[in-house]
Amino acid sequence: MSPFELLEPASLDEALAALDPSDPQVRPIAGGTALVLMMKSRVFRPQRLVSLRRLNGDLRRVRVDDDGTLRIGALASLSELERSPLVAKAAPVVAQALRTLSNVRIRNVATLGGHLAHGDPHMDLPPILLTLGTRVRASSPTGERWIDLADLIVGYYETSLRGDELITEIAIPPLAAGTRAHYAKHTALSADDWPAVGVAVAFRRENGGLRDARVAVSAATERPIRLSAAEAVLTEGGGPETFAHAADAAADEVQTLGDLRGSAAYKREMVRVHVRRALHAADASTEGR
Amino acid sequence: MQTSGTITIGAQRADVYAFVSDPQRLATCIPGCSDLKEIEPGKYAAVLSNKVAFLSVKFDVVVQIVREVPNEAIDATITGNPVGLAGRLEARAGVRLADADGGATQIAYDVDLGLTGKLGGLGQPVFKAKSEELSRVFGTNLKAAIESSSGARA
Amino acid sequence: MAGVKTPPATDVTAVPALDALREVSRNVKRVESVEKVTGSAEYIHNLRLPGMLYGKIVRSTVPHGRVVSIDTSAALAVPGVHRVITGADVLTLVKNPHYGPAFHDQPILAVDKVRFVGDPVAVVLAADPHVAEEAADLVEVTYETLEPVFDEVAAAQPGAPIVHDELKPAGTFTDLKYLAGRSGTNIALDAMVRHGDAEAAFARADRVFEETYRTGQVMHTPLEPLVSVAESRAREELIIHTASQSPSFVRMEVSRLLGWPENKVRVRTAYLGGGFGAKLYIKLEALVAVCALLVRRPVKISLTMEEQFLMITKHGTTVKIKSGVTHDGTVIARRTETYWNGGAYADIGPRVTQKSGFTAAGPYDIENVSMDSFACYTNLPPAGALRGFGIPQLVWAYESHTEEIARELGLDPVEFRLRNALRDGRPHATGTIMENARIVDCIENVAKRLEWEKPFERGSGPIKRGRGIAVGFKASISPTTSVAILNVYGDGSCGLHCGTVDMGQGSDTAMAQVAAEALGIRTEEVRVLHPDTDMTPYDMATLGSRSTYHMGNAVRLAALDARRQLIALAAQSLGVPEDQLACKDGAVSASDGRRKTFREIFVDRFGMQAGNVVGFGTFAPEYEKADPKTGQSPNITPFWMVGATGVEIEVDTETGRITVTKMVTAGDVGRAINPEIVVRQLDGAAIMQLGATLFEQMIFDGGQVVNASLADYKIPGIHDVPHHIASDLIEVPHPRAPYGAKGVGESGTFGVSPAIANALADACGVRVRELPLTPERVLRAIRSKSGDPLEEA
Amino acid sequence: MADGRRTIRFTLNGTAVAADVAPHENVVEVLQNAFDLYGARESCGQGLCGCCTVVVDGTAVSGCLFLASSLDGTTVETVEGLSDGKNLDPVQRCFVENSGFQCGFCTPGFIMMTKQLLAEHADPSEEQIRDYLSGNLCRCAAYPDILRSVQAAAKARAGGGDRVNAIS
Repeated sequence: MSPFELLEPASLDEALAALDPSDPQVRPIAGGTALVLMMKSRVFRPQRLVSLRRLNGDLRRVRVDDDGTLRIGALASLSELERSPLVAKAAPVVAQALRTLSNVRIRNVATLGGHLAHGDPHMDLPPILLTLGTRVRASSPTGERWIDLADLIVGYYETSLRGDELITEIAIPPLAAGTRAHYAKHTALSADDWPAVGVAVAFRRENGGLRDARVAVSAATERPIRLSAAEAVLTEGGGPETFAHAADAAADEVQTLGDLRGSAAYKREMVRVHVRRALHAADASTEGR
Repeated sequence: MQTSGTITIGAQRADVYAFVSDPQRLATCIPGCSDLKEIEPGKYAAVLSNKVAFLSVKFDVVVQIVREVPNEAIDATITGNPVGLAGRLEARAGVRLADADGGATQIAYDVDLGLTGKLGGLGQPVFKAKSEELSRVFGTNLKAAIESSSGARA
Repeated sequence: MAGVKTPPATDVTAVPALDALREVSRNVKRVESVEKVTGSAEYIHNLRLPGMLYGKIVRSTVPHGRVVSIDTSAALAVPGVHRVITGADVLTLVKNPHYGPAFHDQPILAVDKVRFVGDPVAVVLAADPHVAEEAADLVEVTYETLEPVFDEVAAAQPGAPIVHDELKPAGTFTDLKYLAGRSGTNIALDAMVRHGDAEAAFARADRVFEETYRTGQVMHTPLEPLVSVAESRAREELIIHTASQSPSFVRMEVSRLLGWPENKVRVRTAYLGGGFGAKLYIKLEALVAVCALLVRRPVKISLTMEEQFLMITKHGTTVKIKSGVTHDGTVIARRTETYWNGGAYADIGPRVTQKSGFTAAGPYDIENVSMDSFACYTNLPPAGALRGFGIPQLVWAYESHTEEIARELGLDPVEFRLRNALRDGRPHATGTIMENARIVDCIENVAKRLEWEKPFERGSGPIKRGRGIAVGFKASISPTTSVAILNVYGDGSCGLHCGTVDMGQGSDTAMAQVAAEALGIRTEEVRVLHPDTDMTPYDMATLGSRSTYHMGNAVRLAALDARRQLIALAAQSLGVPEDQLACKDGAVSASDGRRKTFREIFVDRFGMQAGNVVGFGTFAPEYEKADPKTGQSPNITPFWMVGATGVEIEVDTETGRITVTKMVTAGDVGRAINPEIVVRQLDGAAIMQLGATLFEQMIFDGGQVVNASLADYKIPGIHDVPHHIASDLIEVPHPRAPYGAKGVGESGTFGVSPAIANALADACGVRVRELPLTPERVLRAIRSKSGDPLEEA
Repeated sequence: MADGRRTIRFTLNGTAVAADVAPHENVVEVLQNAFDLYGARESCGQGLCGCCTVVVDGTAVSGCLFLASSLDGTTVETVEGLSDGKNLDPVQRCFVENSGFQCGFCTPGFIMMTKQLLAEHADPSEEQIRDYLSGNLCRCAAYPDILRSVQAAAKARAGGGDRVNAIS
C-alpha cells in the first residue's frame, strides 16, 4: 500500500466535511474489509481516507420504530445484526443469511452501510434487502435524502451515492403479517465461497394466492436486481406450478454475467433452480410472520 | 474477453467510412480518449482514462491500423500499459460496414481485450461490465457525431 | 571427526516385531507442539536482519516475448528505493545465470526472453517493502511480443511456437544428458516404456477402449508463501535463509551459479508453513543471493499469495489411454500417452514425466504395455511436483478408465480391479518384480469400509447418491542419498543432525523416534537440528515421501553407529566384552545387572562430563536406471507406495454440486513410526486432493492467471471436509525400510479424484473426464445425457 | 506526500503500549515491527485464511485488513498473550493433545478463533464449530484434528477448574 492521509473525525458533520465530491481518491472507510483489499492490490490508491470508526450513537444503533420499521445505523457491524434480537424478529431471513456471509472476522468489522455502499454485486444481503423494500438514508453536508435500495446500486461497484454522501441509516419497513422469506446461496467452489448466485424471495399468502411477491438475484448479474417478470407470475397462483413458472420467467429475464464460478448460461440455470427452491423453502418456513 | 455489437447510423457508407477511418475524429467518440498523436503512418499514440466505479484507470496506448478495406472494414490492434501499475492491455478491434435499410449504414464491431498484471487479476467481470458500458457510450457518440457531421437525418 | 562411513545399504537387520519396539509405533506428540500453539515456532517468514532490504519482483506482462528495454528511472526516483536489479546486473556476477534441477533453463532474471506472464524481469530493493512495491509498478519494460503456446498437446506438435531455443539438461541427472542440444521442440523429455507387444494384443483383444482424460493446473498454496533471505557478511561468504524443502540442492546450485565451492555457501531453513512440493529445488534463492551480493546488504524476498501462483504449479495433463480386454475381464494390453504441461521452465517436470510416467498404466498386471510420457514446455507458469509427483493426474486417468471398462463389461469394479491387480512376485511393466506393494489389501480395505457388498441407498428427488473407489501406486524417487549424524553429548542427551525439512509432516518427531529406538533412549531426549548445510549433512530433499525410508535408514544407521561406540566405551569401563552388553534406557548394561549411563560412560572415558560420541549414517538405496529405449530395469524403485480411496457422494442433479459424505483411505505404510501422525498425513492428503478434484484450478486468459488469490482460487475449508472421514493403515513391514516404515505423505492423494468421478458415474450415469468436477461441468454432463443440454458458454 | 506517521496507544496483551505507525501499515506489520510478535502472520492477505487473527476489543479481526492506526485506544490480544510462558491456555493444550495442526502456520489463528467461539458458545455443536472456523484455512487439512481439539477444549472448559478465560 502507499501512504495516504487518514482522518478520524469524531462527528458525522466533520466526516461529511472531510469528504471531497470532486476527488475520487477521497473515500470514507468503515470496516475497511473491502476497501483495504483494493488498496493492497494497488488498484485503488487513496489520497485521503475518512475513517468512520469514531462515530457513534444512532449510527451504530439498531431499533424498531413505533410503526414497526427496522432502523439500522449504517455503522452497525454485520455481527451485531447477526446477534440482534430485533433483526431476528423483524427480518429473520437477514439473520439467517448472516450466518454464512463471509466469515466471523469479516462480519465483526464490516458494516451494513459499507456492505451496501461498496456496490459489489456478489454480496449476500442486497438481494434480501431488495425483497424487503429497504431504503437507505444518504447524508451530505447539504442535507439528506432517502434512496430506494433498488436505485442505490447502479452497476458493478457503482452506486448512486455522491462523493460527499454517506449512508447513515438503513430502513426496512415492517413486513406484512405472514410474510415468508428465504435466501438461497449457491456456491460453486468451496463451501465457504462467495455466492455464484444468490436468490432472495419474499411473499405472503392470502386467500390462496400470493401477495407482495418479491424475487431478487445477485452475484449472477451486474448488480443485485429484482426480477419483475417472475414477480408478475407469482400473482397468478400459489402452487408448485406457479413457482416453476416464476422460476422460468426469472431465468428468461435475467441478464447473467459469466465469471470463473460459472458461465452466463450456467448462472441463468442456477437462477431458475434457486428461485424455485427459494420459493418452496420460504413457503415451508415457519419463520414467516 | 470479447465485446461485440452493431450500430445503425443514418449516413452513407462512404461518409461513415470516412469518419471511422479518421483517427482524430474517431477518437472524439471513444470515452476517455485524449492526446491522440500520429507517431508514424497508421500508428497512433493516445491516453485512455476511465473510471471503473471509484477506481481511475489510465492507459498509455498505441493503436496500429493493421487492415483497411475502404468502405468495408478496418482492423486495429491496441497495446498499452496502465499508468503506475504493472500490467498490459492488448486488444484487437474490428469494424465491418454494411448497407442498412433506408440508405443507412450498419457498423458491426468486435473487440477482443486482454489484460495482464494487476488489472488482469482484479476480476474480469468488472472490466467486462465496464467494456460493455463503454461500447454503448461509444456507439451513441459515434452515431451522433457521424449523423451530425454528414448532415443526415437523425 | 572421522570421515563419513558408508555402510552398505543392505546393512539392515530384520525388522523387529511390534512388541519389541519401544519408541517406534508410539504416538509421541509432535516435538514442536508448544512452539506451534504459542506462535513462537520459527519460520523464515519471520526473519529480519539488521540493514535488510526488501525485494519486489517486476514481472513480465506478456506470455512470450523478447525484452527490448527496461527503464528503471521512474522507479529509482521513488524516495527510499535503494536499487533496481535487472538481468544485466545479474550477468556481472553470474556468467550463465540459468538454473534448474533437471534443465538449466530458468534465468535468475530475464536476460533475453520472457516466457510467461509473471516471469521475473527485475527486482526493486528498498528498506520499506511498501516503497519497493510502489516502485516496482514504475519499472517500464518494453517487449517485442512472440506467439505464445499454452496447451500441452498443441505445444508438442510440429510448428508450435518454440519456448526454448535449445534443451539444456542440467547434468545432475546423467540419464538426461542425451537431450543436450536438441532444438526446435517443446518436448523437454520423452520417456517410454515398452513391455510385450501392445499393438498385437489390441488386435486380438475382445474389446478395445480408448479415452482421453485431462486435468487443469493446480497450485500448492502453502500458507507460508515462498520466502528467502540472503546475507553476505564477508567477501566470498553467503548465507541463505530459506523456506526450502531442499537446502542441500540450493547450496549446490547457488555454488555452481557463482562458481564458488560449496563450503562458502551456507543454506539454512526453519519450520516450513507448508511445502507440498512448492518449495523444492531452487526458487527465490539464486535471486536473493545475487541481490545481496550486488548491494552487500541482506535482502529478503517474500512472495504474496498472489505471486505464488506465478512460481510453481502442478502440471495440467492430457492422458490418452487405450486398453485391450478379454471377455472375461482381463486387461491384456494398455497404451498410454501422457502430455505434461510443464509451463515455461522445466523445474522437476522431466523427472515427473519419467518417474511417474512409467506407472501410467496403473497397478495392474498387464502383459502388453506401451507408455509414452512427454514433458512439454508452454508459456504458462512453471509446473513441478505437488504432493504426488504427477501420480494423482495419472491415477485420475487410469482409474477413471478402469472403472469405465468394468461398467461397460458389466463387471463389479472392485472385482475387476482385484482380478487384474499387480501382485507381489509379478513383473511391473518396467520389468521390476513387484514386492511389498499391498495393492490388493488396499482395494479390499476401502471396499470393506464402504460395505461394498451391501445394497446402497440411492437418494431421492434431485439428490442422487453414488459410491466409488480407486487405487493408485507410486515408485519412490531414486537414486537419492541421505546422510545423518547423531551426536551424543557428555550428559547423554543427543542432537540429531539431519537435513529433512519438517514442513508439517512430522519428520522431526519421526526421526527422533527412529534415533531413540536405535539408541535405546526416549524420543523426548533427542533434539532434531534444523537443516543448515554448515551443520547438517547432505540430504537430497524432502520430497516424494522419501524421507521416512531414506533419511529414516540414515538416522537409524547413525544411531546404531553411536550405539556401537557407546557399547565399546562401556565395555572398557565395565570390563565386559561388547557382545555381552545391551544398550537401552539411556545406559549400557551387562547381563549381571551392572550398567553405565551414557553420562557415566563419558565421565569414565574423559574424567568429566565431556566429549562426544558421533554416529554417522549414510543411505543410498540400490537402483538400476532404466533403458531409455524400453524403460526396462530390474530394480526401478526402492519401494512402492500404494493408496486407495473410497467415497460416498451426493449429487445435486439440478445444480451439479457434489458433496462427499464419506471418504475412506487405505495407505500401505509398511509400518507406522507414529500411527497418529501417519493417519493425519493420509487424511490431510485426501482432503487436499478433494480440493483439486472438486474446484481447484488455475484459470488463464491469454496466459494471465485470473484467479491468483484465495478469494478466487478456493481451497478446502472446514465445511468441505466430509462428515465421515477415516484412514486405515495397511501395515506389513518393508524388510529394507527403517523398522519397516515406508513413506506416506502422498498416498492419500492417489485415488481421490477418480473415486469421486466413479461415484458420480454410479450416481447419475455420467462420466466426466476432465478435472475439476465443478458444478457447471457436472451439470452439463447430466443435462447432455438427458438430452437437454445447457446452452454453450 | 507527508508519510503521516503518528503515535498510537493501546493495550497489548494486558500491557499499555505505544507505537509509531504509518497510515498504510496494518496490524500484522505493527505487531511484527514494533513488538516482535510473529504469531499473527499474513498469508492470503485478504482476510480469508485467518492466519493473522487477533482480538481487538473482544472481537476477532483479520490483522492483515485492519489499519494499524485504528488500534489507537483499543485493547488487543494476540496468541502470545494466551500463555504465560510456563502454562498453556487450555485451548492450546487441547490443540497439542489432539494434534490440531501440522505445519503450524495457521494454528495461532485457529486458536484465537476458538477462544472467541468458546466465549460465545460454551458448548458448541459440530456445525457451530464448522461455521465459526469456516474462515480459517489449513492447507495441511488438519481439520478433523482441529475439530477434535475444539471439542476437547469445550469439554475442558465445561469441566471447570481450567484457566479458560473469555477473550476481552
